[in-house]
Amino acid sequence: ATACGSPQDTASGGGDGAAPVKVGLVYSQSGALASYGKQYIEGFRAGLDHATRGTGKVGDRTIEVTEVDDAGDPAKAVSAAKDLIGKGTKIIAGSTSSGVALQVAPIAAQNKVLFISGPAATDAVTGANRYTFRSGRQSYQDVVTARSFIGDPTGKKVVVFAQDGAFGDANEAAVKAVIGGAGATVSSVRAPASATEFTPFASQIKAAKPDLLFVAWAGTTAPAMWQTLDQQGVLSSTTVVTGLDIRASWPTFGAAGAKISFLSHWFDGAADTEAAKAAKAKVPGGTLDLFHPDGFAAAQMVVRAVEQGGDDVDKMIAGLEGWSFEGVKGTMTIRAEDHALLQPMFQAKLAGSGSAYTATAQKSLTGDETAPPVGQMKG
Amino acid sequence: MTDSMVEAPPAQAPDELTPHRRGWHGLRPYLPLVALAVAAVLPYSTLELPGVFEGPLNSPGTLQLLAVCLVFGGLAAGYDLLFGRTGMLSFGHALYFAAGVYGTDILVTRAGLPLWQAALLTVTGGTILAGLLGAVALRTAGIAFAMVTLAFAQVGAILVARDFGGLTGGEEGLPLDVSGLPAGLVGVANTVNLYWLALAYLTLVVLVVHRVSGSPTGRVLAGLRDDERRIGVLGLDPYRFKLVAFTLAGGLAAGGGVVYCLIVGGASPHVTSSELTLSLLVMVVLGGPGTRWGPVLGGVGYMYLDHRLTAFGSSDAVESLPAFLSRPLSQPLFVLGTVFILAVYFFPGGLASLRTRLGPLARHLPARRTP
Amino acid sequence: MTEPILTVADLSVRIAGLHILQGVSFTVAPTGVTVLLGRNGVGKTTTLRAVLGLTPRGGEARGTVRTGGRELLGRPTHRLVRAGLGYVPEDRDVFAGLTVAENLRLAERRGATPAYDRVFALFPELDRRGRQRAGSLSGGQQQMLAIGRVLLNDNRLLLVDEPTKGLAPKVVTEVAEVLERVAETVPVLLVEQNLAVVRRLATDAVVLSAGRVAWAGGAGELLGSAELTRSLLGVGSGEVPVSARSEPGLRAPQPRTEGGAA
Amino acid sequence: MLATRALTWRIGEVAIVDGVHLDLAPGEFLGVIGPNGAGKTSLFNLITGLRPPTAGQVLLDGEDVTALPPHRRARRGLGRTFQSSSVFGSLTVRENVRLAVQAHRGGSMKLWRRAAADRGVAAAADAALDRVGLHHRGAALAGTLAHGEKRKLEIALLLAGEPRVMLLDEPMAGVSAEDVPELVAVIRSLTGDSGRSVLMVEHHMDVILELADRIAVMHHGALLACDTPETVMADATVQEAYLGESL
Amino acid sequence: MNTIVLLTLTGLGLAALYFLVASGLSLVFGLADVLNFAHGLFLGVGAYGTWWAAGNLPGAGGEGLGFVFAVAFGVAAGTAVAVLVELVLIRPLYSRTIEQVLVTVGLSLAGVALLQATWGADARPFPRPQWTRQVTGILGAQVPNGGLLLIVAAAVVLGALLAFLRWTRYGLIIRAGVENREMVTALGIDVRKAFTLVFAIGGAAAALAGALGGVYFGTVSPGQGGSLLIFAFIVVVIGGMGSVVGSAYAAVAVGLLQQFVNYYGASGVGDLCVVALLAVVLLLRPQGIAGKVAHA
Ligand SMILES: Nc1ncnc2c1ncn2[C@@H]1O[C@H](COP(=O)(O)OP(=O)(O)OP(=O)(O)O)[C@@H](O)[C@H]1O
Ligand SMILES: Nc1ncnc2c1ncn2[C@@H]1O[C@H](COP(=O)(O)OP(=O)(O)OP(=O)(O)O)[C@@H](O)[C@H]1O
Ligand SMILES: [Mg+2]
Ligand SMILES: [Mg+2]
Repeated sequence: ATACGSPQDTASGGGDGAAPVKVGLVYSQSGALASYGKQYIEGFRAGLDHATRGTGKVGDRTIEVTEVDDAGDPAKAVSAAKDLIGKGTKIIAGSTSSGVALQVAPIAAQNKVLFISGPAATDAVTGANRYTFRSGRQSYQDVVTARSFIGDPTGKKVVVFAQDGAFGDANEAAVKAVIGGAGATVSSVRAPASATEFTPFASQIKAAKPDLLFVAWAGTTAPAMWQTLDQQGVLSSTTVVTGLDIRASWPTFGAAGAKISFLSHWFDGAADTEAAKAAKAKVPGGTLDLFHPDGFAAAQMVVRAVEQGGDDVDKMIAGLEGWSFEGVKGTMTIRAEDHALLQPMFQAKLAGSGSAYTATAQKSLTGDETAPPVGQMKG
Repeated sequence: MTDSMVEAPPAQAPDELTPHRRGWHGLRPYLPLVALAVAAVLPYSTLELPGVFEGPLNSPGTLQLLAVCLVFGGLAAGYDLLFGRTGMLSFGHALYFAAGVYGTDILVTRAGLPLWQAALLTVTGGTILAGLLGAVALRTAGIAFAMVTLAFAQVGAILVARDFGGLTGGEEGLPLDVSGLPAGLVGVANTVNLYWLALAYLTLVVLVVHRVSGSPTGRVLAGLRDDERRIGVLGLDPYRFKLVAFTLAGGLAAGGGVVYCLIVGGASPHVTSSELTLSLLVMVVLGGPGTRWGPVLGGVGYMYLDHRLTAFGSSDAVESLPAFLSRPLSQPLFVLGTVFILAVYFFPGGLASLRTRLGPLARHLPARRTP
Repeated sequence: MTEPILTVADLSVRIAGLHILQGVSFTVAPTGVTVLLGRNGVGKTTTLRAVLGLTPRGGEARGTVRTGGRELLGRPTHRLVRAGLGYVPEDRDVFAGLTVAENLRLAERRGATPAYDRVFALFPELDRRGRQRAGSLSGGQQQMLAIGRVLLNDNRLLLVDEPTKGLAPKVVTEVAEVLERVAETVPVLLVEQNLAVVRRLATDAVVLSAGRVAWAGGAGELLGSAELTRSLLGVGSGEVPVSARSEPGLRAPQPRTEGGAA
Repeated sequence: MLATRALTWRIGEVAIVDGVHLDLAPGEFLGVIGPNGAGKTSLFNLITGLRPPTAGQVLLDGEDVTALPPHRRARRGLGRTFQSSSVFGSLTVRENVRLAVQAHRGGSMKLWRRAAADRGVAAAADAALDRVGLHHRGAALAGTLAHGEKRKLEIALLLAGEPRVMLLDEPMAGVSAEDVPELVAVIRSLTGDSGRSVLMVEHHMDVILELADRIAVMHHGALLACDTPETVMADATVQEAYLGESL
Repeated sequence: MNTIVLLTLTGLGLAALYFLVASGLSLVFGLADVLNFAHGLFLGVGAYGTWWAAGNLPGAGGEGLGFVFAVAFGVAAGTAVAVLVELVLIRPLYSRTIEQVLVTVGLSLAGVALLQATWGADARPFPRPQWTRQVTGILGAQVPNGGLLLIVAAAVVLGALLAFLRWTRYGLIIRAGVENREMVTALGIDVRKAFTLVFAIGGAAAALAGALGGVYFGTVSPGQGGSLLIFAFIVVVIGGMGSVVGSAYAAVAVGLLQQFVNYYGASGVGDLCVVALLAVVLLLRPQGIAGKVAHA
């Protein structure tokens, strides 16, 4: 190797028409969200296979995927993104956690590369900038799905039970906008994410006598929380809605599971699309889970971007904006204005005991029904 | 007393306080300058170090990694002013670093201040914060002091997580709004400037810590580490000196936060975690507390491992091992934890003690064979 | 001549690269008090601690230390002590956080009846202060505790490092008496700076200088010879520089009055 | 110069120091004797401010300093040694003394000056080390000194601070016989010039007798007597309670 | 009224959990002077041990005697790991406090990562008797049985630890050994054995806490131990290091404070109150509520 160069050097994307297209995937291989990351990457591989019809090529250009572990730490993700961009990568995807997605998005914009956020559910990714897209759902879509459980919200009393912080804030705000905006009175009970004892909150909820309880809780304390809500009689006194998490978590609902109405981003069997069949065939174990569709859609979007844009990011963006495609969940549409990904959502019920639980779809909502309000592109 | 016995023992004493020896050691004072010069021109090298870095030395990814490492080298050196030099075990040092990170981010992103104002305000604010909290915490000592500082840091973490007024972004963090930043600090192509910034920060901290511990005040701090009561009886106010050290270290940490915020391009609650404080301690101990270069080495080495182990874990070499080996080895934290443990046994006294430990060994080995 | 209870041969100790003991050899007679003398820093304490296996981390002790044909060097300290080696450390080393009673209780050995009456008869103070934390004892009281602790058990050999340091003259006398009585049954290896005490107790003497043995022999011989005491101990034989008590009448240094005392 | 007025320290019901009235004239050498546990060290702790008294006052040059923290008293010229040596173990012997000199010369915060550059401090420190005969150990870490050497270092630290009132707590304990005369000479030289006063606790009677102008006797926390050495030594109670029979 | 009863009893349940975690920590911290950040690992081993035994060990299970057997296995596993850690890692480092911190921090990182590598990052449902999921009506409040179980267990552990400290010499030996190990050996005592024993007891207490924590949470996950640890540390420090009784008081104070503030105050203020309590206690009494008076 030569020993001297300029400090501003960054490799340029291959100008050569047959050079491989570099795609960087920055997601959690280790850390707390490792299992989300695992589903994502399995979905991505299946999706790439599906979208390139098994060739791994777009035209005669191979898609060269580099995977980097961010361990859930935005700082590591930013380092990885810079490294990838420095090596001429024009497409970055991944971001298992919202924190990572929010910090990588500006990097993409600053360097004019395409960023397709993954399972990160934060609404803030939508419309973050014109280089940023998302392949998964956002919190708002969850909440719209939740609304579908109470019919006409006018005059109803809705309580949001959420953890402190941005995730809880977003959910509370969305419920206020979506269900409160439709005529319900919305109040909230908030708890620190670190809470281990939920009786005080259960008592507060019970005292509020809601018609609908919307629970937004993520993390390992969720089972204790559900058990407390059940024990204090909250689950049997009102309609309780929450998002259905990955399969591994189903048994932890225990007896409470049957008393909850789930809104679902995805579970195996939620819809029987062509893409779902293809994904099922490729995914190790043959069972799809919550975040397989996100990876699958990301691959579909990558292929679309390369087909439409080659090495030109602006063309990639133009190719993606307004594009509708058949994903695992069904018809998905990238809204041109703010890059929201309109997609079907599901209502589900959980049944079973021991370690064998099954989810069944009660109803599915189309992408238009769950569309978030159109936002301004921020950057 | 024979003269053979009055040789100085391998000193754990601050090396600044003992005069340098002659011989080629006469060159030693200049070595840091040489190192600094090398580090400064490093981004001009296209050297590839396969396995060590992902790309050539001048690639943005490598420079970014190095910049993060340098900031933590400086942070550890600043923390050592407290821990290694003064003997104060603070478990809340991450708070001032986090104050630097979030302060800059919020002032730039939310308040729209120009960077230099935000940086100035943040460092001043961080220093004042350290001064105030130090004034309270220093009413205790020992483990109680460690726990009070930890408690303060915990409050910081809770406040950040609570996301009051949407100021901090809670667990999602707050990306830095770069629109008002100087163009030279934005974009992957300018990573080298961030690298130089980090290098400047590290140099500044090392210089400050070095000067301070070689100063009359530094001598008092070293005395405090051994016997506080005695310092009082000698006519010096222990509280005042400890507070000065605490405030200074807090200010340095806040400065590190400013730089880190620019390098990473945002703030995330990782920087408020108690793990970060613990890892500062780990860095200093790994490097060698109370030595000039130990904490820097420790900080740089720790961060390097922390970032690179994720790549190691997913490398082919690891994946090809049998499952009972590859599974744990693909967990970066497993490798990192194991490295600490091994380091304690193989480098007692820290990396910086390697020289002093190997020196006598080399001298004794031939001597022992002769009789 | 009877077999010595302890034979130290060619003992050398290195700590942190310093050669502190450089081949020390001497024996301790099976009866009486063998006293180890020498200036500050010559290695008296280091010798005692090496015998007990307490050379600090990073230090190494070589040579032989034998009792009844058994090598002691390298055996764990607690075994040696259980086998009857009692130690009164130089810095007293009482457990500051424990009460006096707890300190004593700790010194009890399994399978032996502790001789509390012997200890309390000597130091009634320890009985009275049973519930006080040892750290808050006065310096002299701590010294009493440190001595009392070994006397709780029957030992085969006592290693005693400056037991009278910091004790009031009256107590010095008492401790000397106790050691004298103890030495009737148990041999003692004593480090002591108080020559009056040495004079009273010592049967044999070993003088260290800079990590080596400068002189060894009968205590009477050493203390009786002006030349020896002057050259080895730096004091004239007739002179007792530091005694438990000086009769004011004998060598009353005239108190200076010119200093402005009232 | 130094005076205590009804100085008392109680722990619970027990008076450790019990209403002590003490006057130390400029240039005076006052020996303090008393059985172990009489409260001598505690008295020192009260005078230097390491412990707050439960009652009474400490006067320095006629001013009440009872409420001042130790370092403020030290700055007014009060210095002491400790019974169990407390030196800065991880600093070299020379640094120990330099620190003491520096503390004496003004402890204002100097963060940026090079400490080693201050020749005045170095010279004063070396002089103090010379005086106690520790010069050759200057480079050793204080923590590794033999016991007797630490005692000497204690005194060097005190000398370095050039206090006007010196409190010595058993300076001779553990010092080898050979070195005693030397150290006695050092201590004597402390008062000889410039009207400094010394308060010294010591169990070596001949040392006390040689040095002290007056001797104070403590017993059970109270001051039994404070008089010329002859009178004190002749006192039957002192004979009985403190000195015991001659060896 | 029944809200108060409910909050009190569930608060006590939380306190019991804190105490179970803190007791071992306090013992090891207070006696052996080891700031044991690996305590969370022992907790995890206890929890996973129980979980594994219930699923794989013949005779063990989630109900009745089988459950007792599974917990016993978990506790044994935790104890074994603690002893191993002491023998191999901690023993060479006594009197080097900071290095010990480093090793235990390293151990907590590596250990948790190892658990995760072996059993995955996701929470697993924890085997537990049916009755622990139910509630008992007490004065009109629906009190979860899991919490009551914790209270009983905590009381038993408290009693056992006190008996150990009072009626055996080990407490004494270890307290002395922390001050000056050398001198304890010079009294003829093998101090190393005593330290190993303390670790074993600390590990057993932690493992029990892990197993019962599993019952309480209904799941087991690798990071569970670590998240409880911070409150356990606070409890230990408020209670006064090394005082088991102090830890018990402190646990009750922290548990009830958190519970009531979380109900009557704003969310998250409970945690802030606990931290504030810690700071206030330490500033007023740096040795903790039951701690001994600071050294002279
Ligand atoms: N841990 C150590 N590290 C370095 N040097 C040491 C250590 N321990 C002792 N020494 C040195 O060894 C020498 C002998 O010390 P030792 O304590 O044995 O002397 P001593 O004869 O007992 O003196 P004293 O009469 O003052 O008690 C001293 O010079 C001392 O500085
Ligand atoms: N914190 C405390 N609690 C209880 N008693 C204490 C405390 N501190 C000191 N004492 C007692 O106070 C008395 C005086 O102790 P002090 O150290 O002042 O004695 P001293 O005269 O210096 O004795 P020595 O000559 O032995 O050094 C002793 O009996 C001691 O046990
Ligand atoms: Mg000695
Ligand atoms: Mg005293």
